[in-house]
Amino acid sequence: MITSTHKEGQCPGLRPLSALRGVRPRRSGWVPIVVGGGAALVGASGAMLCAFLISGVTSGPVDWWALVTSGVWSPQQSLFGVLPMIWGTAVVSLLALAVAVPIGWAAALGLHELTPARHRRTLRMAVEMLAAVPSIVYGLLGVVLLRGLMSRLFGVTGGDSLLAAALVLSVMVLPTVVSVSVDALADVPDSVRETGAALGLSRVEVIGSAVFPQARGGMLAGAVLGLARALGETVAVFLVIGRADGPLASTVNGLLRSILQPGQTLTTKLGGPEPLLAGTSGTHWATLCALGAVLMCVIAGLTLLAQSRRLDRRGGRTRFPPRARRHRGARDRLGVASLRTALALPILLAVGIAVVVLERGTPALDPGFWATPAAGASGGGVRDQIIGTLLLVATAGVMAAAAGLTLALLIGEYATPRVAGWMRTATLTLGGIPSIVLGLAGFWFFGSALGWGKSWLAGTFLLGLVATPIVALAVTAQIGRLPRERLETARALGLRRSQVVRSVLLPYTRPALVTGLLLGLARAAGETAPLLFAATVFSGAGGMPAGVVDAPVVSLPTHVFNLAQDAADPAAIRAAWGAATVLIIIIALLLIVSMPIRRRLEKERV
Amino acid sequence: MNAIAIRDLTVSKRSPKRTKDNKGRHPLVGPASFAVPHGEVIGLYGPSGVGKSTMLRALVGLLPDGLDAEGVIRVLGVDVLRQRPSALAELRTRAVLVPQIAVMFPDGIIGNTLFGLRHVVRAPANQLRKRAEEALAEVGLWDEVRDRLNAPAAELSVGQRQRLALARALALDPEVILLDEPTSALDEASAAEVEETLQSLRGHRTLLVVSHDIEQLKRLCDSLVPLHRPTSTSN
Amino acid sequence: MNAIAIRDLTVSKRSPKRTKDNKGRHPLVGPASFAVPHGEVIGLYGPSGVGKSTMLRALVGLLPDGLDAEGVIRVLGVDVLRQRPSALAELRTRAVLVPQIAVMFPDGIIGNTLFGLRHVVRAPANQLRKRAEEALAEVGLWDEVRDRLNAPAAELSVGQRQRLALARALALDPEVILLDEPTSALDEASAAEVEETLQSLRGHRTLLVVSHDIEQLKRLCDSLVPLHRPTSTSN
Amino acid sequence: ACTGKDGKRRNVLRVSGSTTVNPVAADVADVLRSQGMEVTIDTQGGSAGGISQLGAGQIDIAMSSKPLADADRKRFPGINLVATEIGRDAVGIVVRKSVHDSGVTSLTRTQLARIFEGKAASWKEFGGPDLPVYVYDKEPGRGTREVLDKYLYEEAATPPPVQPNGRYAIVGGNEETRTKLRTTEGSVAPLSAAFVEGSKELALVAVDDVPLTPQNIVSGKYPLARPLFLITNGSPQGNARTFIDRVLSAEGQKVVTQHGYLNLAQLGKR
Ligand SMILES: Nc1ncnc2c1ncn2[C@@H]1O[C@H](COP(=O)(O)OP(=O)(O)OP(=O)(O)O)[C@@H](O)[C@H]1O
Ligand SMILES: Nc1ncnc2c1ncn2[C@@H]1O[C@H](COP(=O)(O)OP(=O)(O)OP(=O)(O)O)[C@@H](O)[C@H]1O
Ligand SMILES: [Mg+2]
Ligand SMILES: [Mg+2]
Repeated sequence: MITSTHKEGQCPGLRPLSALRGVRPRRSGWVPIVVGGGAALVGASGAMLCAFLISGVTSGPVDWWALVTSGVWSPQQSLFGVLPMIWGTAVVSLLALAVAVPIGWAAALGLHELTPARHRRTLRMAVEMLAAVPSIVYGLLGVVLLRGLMSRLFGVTGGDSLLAAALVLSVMVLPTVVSVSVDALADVPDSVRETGAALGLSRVEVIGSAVFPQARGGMLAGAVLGLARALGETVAVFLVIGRADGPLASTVNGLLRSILQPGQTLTTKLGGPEPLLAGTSGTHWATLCALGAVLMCVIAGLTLLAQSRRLDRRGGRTRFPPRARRHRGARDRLGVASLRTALALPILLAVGIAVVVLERGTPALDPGFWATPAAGASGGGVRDQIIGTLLLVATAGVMAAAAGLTLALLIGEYATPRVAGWMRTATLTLGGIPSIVLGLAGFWFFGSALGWGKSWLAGTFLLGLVATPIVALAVTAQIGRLPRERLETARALGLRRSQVVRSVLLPYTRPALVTGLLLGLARAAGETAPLLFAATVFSGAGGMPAGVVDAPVVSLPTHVFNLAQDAADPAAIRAAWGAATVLIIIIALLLIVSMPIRRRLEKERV
Repeated sequence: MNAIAIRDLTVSKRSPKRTKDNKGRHPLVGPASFAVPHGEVIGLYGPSGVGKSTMLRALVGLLPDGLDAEGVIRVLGVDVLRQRPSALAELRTRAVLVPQIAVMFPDGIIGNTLFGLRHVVRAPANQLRKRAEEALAEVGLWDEVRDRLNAPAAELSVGQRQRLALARALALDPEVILLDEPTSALDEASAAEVEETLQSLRGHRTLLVVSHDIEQLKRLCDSLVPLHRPTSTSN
Repeated sequence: MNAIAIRDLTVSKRSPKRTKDNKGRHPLVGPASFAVPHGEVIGLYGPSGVGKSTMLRALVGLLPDGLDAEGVIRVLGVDVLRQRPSALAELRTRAVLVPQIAVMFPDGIIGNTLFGLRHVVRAPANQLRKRAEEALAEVGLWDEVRDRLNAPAAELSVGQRQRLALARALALDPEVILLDEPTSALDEASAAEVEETLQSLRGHRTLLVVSHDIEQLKRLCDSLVPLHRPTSTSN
Repeated sequence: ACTGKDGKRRNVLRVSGSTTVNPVAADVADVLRSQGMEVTIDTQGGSAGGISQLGAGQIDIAMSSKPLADADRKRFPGINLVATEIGRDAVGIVVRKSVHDSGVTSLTRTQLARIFEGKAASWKEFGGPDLPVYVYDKEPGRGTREVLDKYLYEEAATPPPVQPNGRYAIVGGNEETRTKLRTTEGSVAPLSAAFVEGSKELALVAVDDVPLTPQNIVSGKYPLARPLFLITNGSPQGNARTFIDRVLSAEGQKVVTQHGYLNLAQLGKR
């Protein structure tokens, strides 16, 4: 009605474009170059790890058959059987997932589907705070709080048990599951919810039948990332699992009972003292490297299983179609209530942990503690440690963002489906490798092969390697959810592949990139093992390194680790909690600062 | 009694900046008042972007985040703007909206047709399936899909999806059906078939049809309601 | 010379089970042969689900995974079925498809209108923007969106989105435009405006229009091409 | 001390190893740093790790809480390991106060062997309450563990593998050990004596009727004492010399006692 007059008045029709047409702009040619560079970096890291393990395994005779069939591990008697460790690994990580995945999924659903948009971000941040707590603190909390509970509830003497380790791990895995799942849910278009609800489905029915099937792929990715996290964790498991070797029980009953007894996982075996006692050649060392190889195989196997089409069907038929039930209203209210409860759980945990940590970490409340350098064994503050940690985390963040993104683009866009499948498995395996192995490999590579001393750069590299798979997998999962029509429309408008990547794929994956980076860096910031071996010292170095390849730094997580290990006097323990609290506060600040950025990124995703 | 009654309904956008309006709101639709008696077919029309779809969403309490409705909406005796979510879900089994864009769930063609049915209607599986197949036939889709009932519904053409969306709503046999451009993607023959089916509901079901095809509305409806742009917007 | 020439084009579905057909294929579209001379407007019609959209996709090399085209397709002299992906991307800047469903990118209204322009045309930002605004006016959307150019495009009504999708294609000023139901979500007035714009392109741009509105096609087109279901399918 | 291949390496003294020695070294290093010396202290891998790194030439001084074994020397044939004792730490056998008060005040070598091999079921066996024995053993490589093994098995080969019975767990650091002892009924563990002081729940038992007292350690009657060493490659030179001299000086020795260890004077070595 009004438009036509307007058209005549101001816009005299569309002129031919010939006047404007020139060379095509913005080839986005840097995209393939960057992807290539990232691929090279990731490939080099993989090669380093493999070279380390292969050179280790071949440095002495390994009896592979006995390794995977025998139940007795005793280096003194040259008996090397890893069955009990494999059992421990399986029990601990699967139990952890069995607890964390249902709760995490339910919490994610409660968070994204039942919470008004304006509260979502705050609640999500509260859950992600759980990721900010460094492993050593989880371990100490487990020692202090969980063991007593275990011994009272199950009559486990001491409370050290596979079950305790699984519970600690499940809390550590929870934020990963929740965060990645929330991203997946955010990608389900609102029209799906609307259509479901318009057909008379109740809230839980909409969630269960309309939303969940579409988010399932991404939520599974969250679970798989959680699995990698569980498999790779060392320090926290260390402190509550008991770490006693023992022959494998032969009866079902015995196996079940072993869950309530101390045990050992592949990771704790590798992270324990043995690698240092074994030297760097001979049967013992070779067998330990073989253990690393076995662990990688276990992870790869679990990954393949989790990726199998059976679990991750993106379309197709629902196998057990739901049936109409009686009392749909009551069921709906019950379902909503339980989802909300599941959401409350991680948030209460986060609050509880914050209270416990703050209570013990009183030194952290003193500004002087933040601003003065450490003195002697346990005096002074943690100024240099803060600077060192920030340096390491920032540089590792840059590396993980670049490498993770390129890896994700390779998997999600450039590789053929078959290659992509293998690359995804490799990435997950990298993510599940215990950081201790990364530390040893880094120590071997930078220290022995390159002849560097301890160096912050090596630390950056190794921490980056810890965070890279998390970023890569979060982003890959999101690329997989990109609506096909969007790609088609972009292509129909004449965009080149690199331009499609630059303008459709990259913007779409930004939320996952941020989530992956936050989760990855939160984990990297709490990581001790790679730093202890390759990058930090207890004292005598500043926060800012004095050089590049031969300049160690000090860092908060390793500081906490050292203080908590053997400190004789109460001052050291106080300092340890103080430093841990500082670390948690820093990561919390990081999360809070990232909130507005995320808000912007997520608003753009519709 | 009226199946649908609307008084002074306005839908407005919550403005985050609290500028435009005295209440920090920006009106999108209305104010509108009309009623649909039981068993009648009413047509709603107006230019693109005037707020027809938004209005239908408001009627069954499905406004997207950020939009608020004010006024009075009564559908089948239920005061929509003052209901708990579970009561609204209950209402939506009796007053079904067929949205303008037909969304397919990641499921087969038959699975999609059964989608609402199997949640809402308690009956043996084979009866439900029979009903779904009949509904597909009613909208003229049966012949096109009978030999690939388990193929992913996402592969259907746009017009096929539109008919499927209609079929799964009809299968529920609701008292009120809100149709948002039910034949916009259909050729004449298919549209005629759909119209015939809708005609057959006249008298015992209440229909509110949004369409830009005035001729079609004239054929189908007992009376027509025009929708106008809210007066306070800039244009 | 012809802008578009198709000979014996069939699109078939790769069957994973290798049953239906001798080659494990299941024909969906065709065989079809027709040509569109430079500067003409041709209409393509056929019942819902016959394969019109699939055909348009095939023309610019955008068939979804699992579908294969056979025969000969030449668009602007390019042999589409035997081209490297980069050459196809180049072709698609000159022969633009406007898909049946208007997809909005997570960006503002103006950002969406600029989407193709920004990537395909090198010119100062303000010139591009001016052009995008003109294109919005051309499809009759300018007045509705001028005061919220940076609002998310996803909030637009279905008809508004459809016009935006047309505008961003027109802004590229391509030699060939493939239109899939360009006015299916529009009321009469808006549709008339769009038709007028399309009319103005006659003579110097080549148009292939798919529509279920035969009257519209008769108004717009120099000649019409019917599309039939492949003979070998069961129905 | 260390000159790298490029010659540009800074003159940094690198110290690493046992966490038991670490507090002493850290305090001394702090003083030296204020005098302009560059020292880094690190505790990667405990005593064994320190010796490995020294052997690999990655550090200048290894901190160790166990004497050098022949095996160590054999592992690094090209290196002349020289250990300087700086003090001594006593390893206590720590049990719960309740167990101690109800009669378990002393354990013999055979009794300890039974306990740490996981063969003892109940404290009744040792004159205590009818409470299961829960063993926290130190992980291999820890100085504490080696002192105990050496006492139980002397130089004779290796300890037999533990009978798994669900009442045996491995611990790492001293703090971890103390916390676990405090919270586990019927537990027993070897632990640095310094850690037991001031703990209401824990008590030390005598070994072969010799209680853990400074006199008994000095006289050598108490069997479970371990010397604390700083180990260098060849006799200490340059910065390493300065560092070790500082630890051996009067102020340095005061630091040793501050951290709960016996210094050389108390041991009668001065
Ligand atoms: N979530 C939203 N936020 C802001 N504005 C919205 C939102 N949803 C719709 N609008 C605006 O409200 C107006 C009405 O939209 P609606 O989809 O109801 O139009 P319609 O009458 O159905 O149009 P059409 O015939 O094109 O489908 C449009 O201008 C649209 O841009
Ligand atoms: N990816 C696919 N896999 C299998 N079948 C498909 C696929 N895409 C389309 N089809 C089928 O091909 C046929 C033609 O679809 P198309 O979308 O081209 O129809 P259309 O003529 O555009 O119909 P409408 O007018 O309804 O839009 C339909 O039967 C459809 O189900
Ligand atoms: Mg609409
Ligand atoms: Mg179509």
